[in-house]
Amino acid sequence: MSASWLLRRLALILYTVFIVSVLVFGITQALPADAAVTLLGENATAEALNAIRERLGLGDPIWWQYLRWVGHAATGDFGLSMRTGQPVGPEMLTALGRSLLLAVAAILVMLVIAVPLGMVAAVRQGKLADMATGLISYLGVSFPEFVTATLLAMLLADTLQWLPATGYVSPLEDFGGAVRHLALPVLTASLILVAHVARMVRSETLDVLHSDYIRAARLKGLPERTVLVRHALRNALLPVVTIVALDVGYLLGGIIVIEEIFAIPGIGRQLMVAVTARDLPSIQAGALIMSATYAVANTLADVAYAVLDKRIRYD
Amino acid sequence: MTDLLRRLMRTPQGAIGLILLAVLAAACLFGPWLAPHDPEKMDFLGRFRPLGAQNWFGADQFGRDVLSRLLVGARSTLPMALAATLLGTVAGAVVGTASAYLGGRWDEAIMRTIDAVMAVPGLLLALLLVSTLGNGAGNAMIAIAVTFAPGMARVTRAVALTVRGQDYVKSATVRGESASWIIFREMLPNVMAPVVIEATIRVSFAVMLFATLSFLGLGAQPPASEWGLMVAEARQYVHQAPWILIAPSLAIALTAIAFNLLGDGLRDAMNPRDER
Amino acid sequence: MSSVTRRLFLAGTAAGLGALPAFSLSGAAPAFAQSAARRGGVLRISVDQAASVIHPLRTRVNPEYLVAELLYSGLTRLAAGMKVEPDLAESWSPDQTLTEWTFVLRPGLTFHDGSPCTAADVVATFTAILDPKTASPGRTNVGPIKEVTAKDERTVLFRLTSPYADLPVALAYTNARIVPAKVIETDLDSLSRSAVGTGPFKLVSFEPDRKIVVERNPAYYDPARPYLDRVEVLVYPDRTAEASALISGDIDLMLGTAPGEYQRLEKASGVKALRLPSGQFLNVNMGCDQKPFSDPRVRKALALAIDREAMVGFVAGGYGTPGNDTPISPAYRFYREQPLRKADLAQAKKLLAEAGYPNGVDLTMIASDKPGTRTELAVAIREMAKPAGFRIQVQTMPHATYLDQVWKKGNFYVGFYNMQATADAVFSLLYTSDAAWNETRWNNKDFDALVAEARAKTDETERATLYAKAQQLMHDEVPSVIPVFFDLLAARRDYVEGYDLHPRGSVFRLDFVSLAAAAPKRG
Amino acid sequence: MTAVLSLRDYTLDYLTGSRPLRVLQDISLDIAPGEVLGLVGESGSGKSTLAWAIMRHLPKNARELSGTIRLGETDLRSLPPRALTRIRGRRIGMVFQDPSTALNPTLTVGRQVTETLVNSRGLTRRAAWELALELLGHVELRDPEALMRRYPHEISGGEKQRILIATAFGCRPELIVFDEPTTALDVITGARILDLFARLRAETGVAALYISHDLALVSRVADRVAVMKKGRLVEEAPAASIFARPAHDETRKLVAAVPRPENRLVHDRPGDRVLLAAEAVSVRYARPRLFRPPPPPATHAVGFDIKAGEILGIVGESGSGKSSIARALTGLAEFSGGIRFDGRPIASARDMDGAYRRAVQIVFQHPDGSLNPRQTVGEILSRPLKLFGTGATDLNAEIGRLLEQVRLPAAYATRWPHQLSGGEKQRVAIARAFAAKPSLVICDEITAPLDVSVQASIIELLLALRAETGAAYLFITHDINLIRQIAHRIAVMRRGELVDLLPIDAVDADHVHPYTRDLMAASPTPVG
Repeated sequence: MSASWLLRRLALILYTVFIVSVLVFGITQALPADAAVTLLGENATAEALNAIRERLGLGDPIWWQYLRWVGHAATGDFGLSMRTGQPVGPEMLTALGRSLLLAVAAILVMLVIAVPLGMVAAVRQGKLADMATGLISYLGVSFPEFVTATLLAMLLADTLQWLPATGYVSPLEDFGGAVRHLALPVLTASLILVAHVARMVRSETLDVLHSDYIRAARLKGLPERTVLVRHALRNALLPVVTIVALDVGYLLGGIIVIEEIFAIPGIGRQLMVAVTARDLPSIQAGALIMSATYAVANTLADVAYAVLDKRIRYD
Repeated sequence: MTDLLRRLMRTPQGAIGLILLAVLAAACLFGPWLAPHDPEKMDFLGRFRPLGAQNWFGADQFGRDVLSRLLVGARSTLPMALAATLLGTVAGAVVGTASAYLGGRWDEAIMRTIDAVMAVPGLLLALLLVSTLGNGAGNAMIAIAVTFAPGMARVTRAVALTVRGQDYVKSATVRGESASWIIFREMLPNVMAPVVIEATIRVSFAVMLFATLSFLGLGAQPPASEWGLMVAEARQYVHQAPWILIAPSLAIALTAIAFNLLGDGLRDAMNPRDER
Repeated sequence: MSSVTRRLFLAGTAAGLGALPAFSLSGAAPAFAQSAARRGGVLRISVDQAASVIHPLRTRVNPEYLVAELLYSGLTRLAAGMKVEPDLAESWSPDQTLTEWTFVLRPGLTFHDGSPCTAADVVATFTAILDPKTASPGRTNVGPIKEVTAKDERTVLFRLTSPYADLPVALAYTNARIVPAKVIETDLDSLSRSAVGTGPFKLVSFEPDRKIVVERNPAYYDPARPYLDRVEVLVYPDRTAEASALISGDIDLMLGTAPGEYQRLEKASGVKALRLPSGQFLNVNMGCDQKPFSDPRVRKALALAIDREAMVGFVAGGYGTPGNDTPISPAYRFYREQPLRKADLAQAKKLLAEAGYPNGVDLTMIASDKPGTRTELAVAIREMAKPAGFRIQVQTMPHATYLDQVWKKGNFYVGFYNMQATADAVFSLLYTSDAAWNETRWNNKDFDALVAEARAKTDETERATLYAKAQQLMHDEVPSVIPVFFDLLAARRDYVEGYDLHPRGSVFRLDFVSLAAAAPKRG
Repeated sequence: MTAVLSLRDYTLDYLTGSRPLRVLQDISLDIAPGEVLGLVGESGSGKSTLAWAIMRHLPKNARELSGTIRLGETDLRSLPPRALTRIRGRRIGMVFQDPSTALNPTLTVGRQVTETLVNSRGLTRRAAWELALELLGHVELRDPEALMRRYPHEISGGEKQRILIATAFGCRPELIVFDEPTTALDVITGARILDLFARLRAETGVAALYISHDLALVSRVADRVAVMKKGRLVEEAPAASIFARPAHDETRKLVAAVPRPENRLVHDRPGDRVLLAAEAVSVRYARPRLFRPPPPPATHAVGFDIKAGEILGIVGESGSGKSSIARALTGLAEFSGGIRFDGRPIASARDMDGAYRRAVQIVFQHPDGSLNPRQTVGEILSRPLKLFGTGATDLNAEIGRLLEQVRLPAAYATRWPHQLSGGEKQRVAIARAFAAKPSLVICDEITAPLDVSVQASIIELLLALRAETGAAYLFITHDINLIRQIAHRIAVMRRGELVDLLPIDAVDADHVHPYTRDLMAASPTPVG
């Protein structure tokens, strides 16, 4: 991994953010809602609307508005929310923090479940454990988050009353409460990932198990345990980094629904609220921050992979 | 084709997937005739009627028959998901193949841009697009297609790059064949198989995404019995009548499972040596 | 257990206006001032949507009204049964023509920042509300005010454009909250982020989508109140989860709930379910200036297609009252009883044919997604009106898009309104030609005249007759179909005392609420 | 003295789809201590399966019907998996075809070597490390200490194979199975590995089963040679006599197919007219990019000419740039420098007009890849006919004629590529090239993936076509013996540069480039 490779990756992140900014800005411009009307609400008069349009510079050419927005965004100023009047940037970053908490927890839970599951399935290919994992995978990837979320909430929160159904408690305020409140969303978020990652881990492990060097290791007379632990599992684990990185995008999408259902004021829910309220600055900032997060996560995964896997040379 | 079908039926995933799909297809084609009741007929006295002889899957908050709604709703769910996938796949396949064919800087520029677009989570992109286009099943379909296109372009390009490296494509280039002949006659037919498999699996994502959009109120419009919408509407009655929530949820999951199974079955059937 | 206390306010409102010529503080011992109320404690109250706007002049929805009510005061406020009671003003009196009203402020009022609240602040506030640039929803709802002036430190004079008997009630409007003049002069928008009021509580933190915290204002004009140390307003966008949270004791009180949850709350232990008939309604607005609804027969045909008793079941889960196509529910003082319109499909078909649509008519009805009952009403109407020849397509949209594109502009859509304090308030809000939100463009001169006349009268019987005529006119002409009134549904923990639902739907009076000894101790 | 390895009447089926497929039939063979048995056969003859059967590593669908496999006194077939693990490595070792896939990419070389030694010789880690250093030094690897700390991707294929061989010998087994250990390596590297094998074998006296498709090679390394065909052992003879007196038809066929340089197949001389001249052609694949140093060129300033009707051979190791020449000449790769064709200058792919494309045809290495699997043979052949408008009125007749020209039945026009064998596919590819009536056909390693007998028939076909059409060939290959049979001149490439361009009768002369000499020396000529 060379400095020039890192530079290139950074350039790619910048390019990604640029494309996303154009995309998001374009879409928000096309949204069927007048920013001024959204801001002032139903009681706006024509003169009030004009005043606000002038203040927001809505009459300027589109490209100029874009440049102004990007320029401000680069300094962390995403403008004021049309809904609440609060600065969007800090609001979205606070929300992102909550989402990341949820996402990281979900990924950790997922790894703890999915990796052993996938590996056992691969080692015991065709056996009962494999079939059970397969079934779990199919079920997992086939339930959209909103179904899993509602069913889980119905069962664990409403019927059994084990966990609170919604809400967010900061772990800094009340750790136990935070864990209890995060349990359902994390479970929901990790479920679809578990299914996906377990499948991938199984397939990767099978790839490794069928590889020539594993055959060679066996034919060298190494004990099966050594073959599995030292040679197979280690190598099968490496691609999990990439799989997880790819799933971050998936997770971020899912988080929108999960946060909406479990009322976690994370970035997904903020975006959802912003979209329904046509709060353009919030939509723009949220979408941009979310996408940049994904791009950064992907790059980090690549870096981690490069550090872990000696084969890969990035130059 | 029949050979493929036979091989498909021999894989357990393929067989189960096909059977499930046959049921779904029947619901799509004959749903309104199979439905025991008018799916929109309200019955004041039958509100929240539990599962039983009168309503096999119970009745909802308007006393409408849940089973009938599911059967008729298949039409507003499945074809939309299929169409969205098809649209996205075709668009993605053309872009991906072209990018692989063009190669060099063009390929680099196209793929980096596609990577960038894919940094926007699919659901978010669909959400923004539907918000812009306006709520509705048709717009949701377009949004899903747009959301799918970059991913499909990426998959297609990967396949197309391998195909492009094949000697028969080189041979055509050396012969001096035109770009369109090479893309459409030499490359695309060979790119299709893996793309079809990928697309099949993506139908299940489309079903889920479409349902999710409807669930969020952006997809199908009431009183359509689109399954995602049914789940959304049922959520507030979960304590009175859990079945009106569970039935469409399972229908969505079953459809997604069917396409996942079919995709895996196809993969196995097309690559018989791959033990996975 | 629900508490249906309909009779209470059918009788109730008379007192407020009955005492008309003058009203003084000495005569008003607050009904809820329990001597036994315990002081202290933290109340957690849940709301079903974000209180995004805390700017008191711009609040629009119930959670926002709640927060504004906690932080700010008006000149008057609504007590139970729509009675008006003093808030910052300790007394008021009109002149003989009902066009000039004098309000006297309590002595020694201060804002949260310690500065005094004087007549100048009142004048500045009402000037701001009436200024279109402020874009306050209160502009058209605080009465026909021409001019507000300060006579001295504590005396404010309201001059009206026309006689208006209901001014003290109108001044209790949700947006008529007094804010400091100096804030208005410098940066009125700053109230979107901070709060400087005279209300019983002071703002501690504001996270619109999650949690708003307020604490007792020690300088509140009534040293006894508020009883609570702190109030936490928590946002629960999911009704089911909200009810679960109340049942599990995570929250103490909820602003409102849905019928489905209400049944569950009724059965839950430690929970008291609250229910109150109200004038909150859903209406189907029809653009009376455009085809096909310009023909009253079409409107009437639609009205005749609807089974209102069933609609109460479908839309309100049974917790409501059938509507008779006027916004005046039995909860209003000038409600006039008349036979409920029965569904008559044959007659509906006939009217439609007479209007020139023998083969039916194709329509698109728009329903915003908030609250969900709008869509349910639309779907139910679609089905009910189908046999009469109405082929209705339902289109839902996000509330913001609806407000932008459909509200006040559309020809066929579902509206949703809280009960107003008076018949005049709701008529002049929605149905007179000069109504603030003249959604139907009905523009009926006879109706306008009836409402205007009633406004200038003080005689109860005369007003009752005029309002009865107005209701009859609406019932006959059907500018909008109003098939159902909702009961307000909510719930509280047993230990929450001094809280009852207010029919207005946007009045909460948490300064009278206290926690019993059984309440859990919270930091 | 008992045999190290002894098979008796060993029969094995693969269960495939409908009915079992017989893969090995009544195999009986013995390997004496210290003996090397060479096992040859074409692909699909079952020689690799036999190796797997001996190693007791058969796929799940294998069914052993009868017979015994004994290693010394041990009956391998009756051993449970745990006991087999103890046999493998300790008493029987194996060296694989492709050294790059036989090593775990994420573990250091040293770790993998010592791990094996610890396991099979019961040494301590430290002792195993010392032994590994010694073994690696013994197989002429420089700086074993550093090598041991590297990862497999950091060392060359030849080094890997040396390490694997050193390890296999270092375990001191009774028998080592070699499965085509030089096939994946370059000619010269392969030759050195063979030398190493011979030395180690002489030193240790271990018995070996040496599997290869190359009869010439096997006859040099083995004491005895066994020939397999369709799952049967058809002949077993001492290596010295098998070339001289092949008994079985299959053996005779194999012997006949082995190219011998002295057996020239082309006797004419080309004309003097220069058909194509390459002038300082350089090919550079990756373009310079942001933040990235430019890669070295694949070929560097290569110049040569081809005369009308000439067969020019280009030889060199993989990566020497020979295929890049073909890609440049066909416009598949961008190049600098110039090409003159029939006196006309061609500076880039854009200058290659219809006439040039018609005149210069290429046949690729892999017959599987060169035919579009979604087109029938007829469709494949019709394209050049349509494109180059040879004036044929009846397309179908012309396709039939082309097929017959490459000795295929005309009915093949309706077949799909997957219905043809490798040799048949290559014939179709050749027919496609000749459909354009070219004056130069570039043959890029076209015989490499084919069995020797098929290879011979393809060469025969090419020469016949040349006789018919007078086309010149640019014949790219790494098979020195083959090219010496047919080429008029030979160009030797190394690391992108042309080091020698010699008339065929000058390749053994003294003044050739040292690399050319190495290359010639590394090509095994059959004994006897």
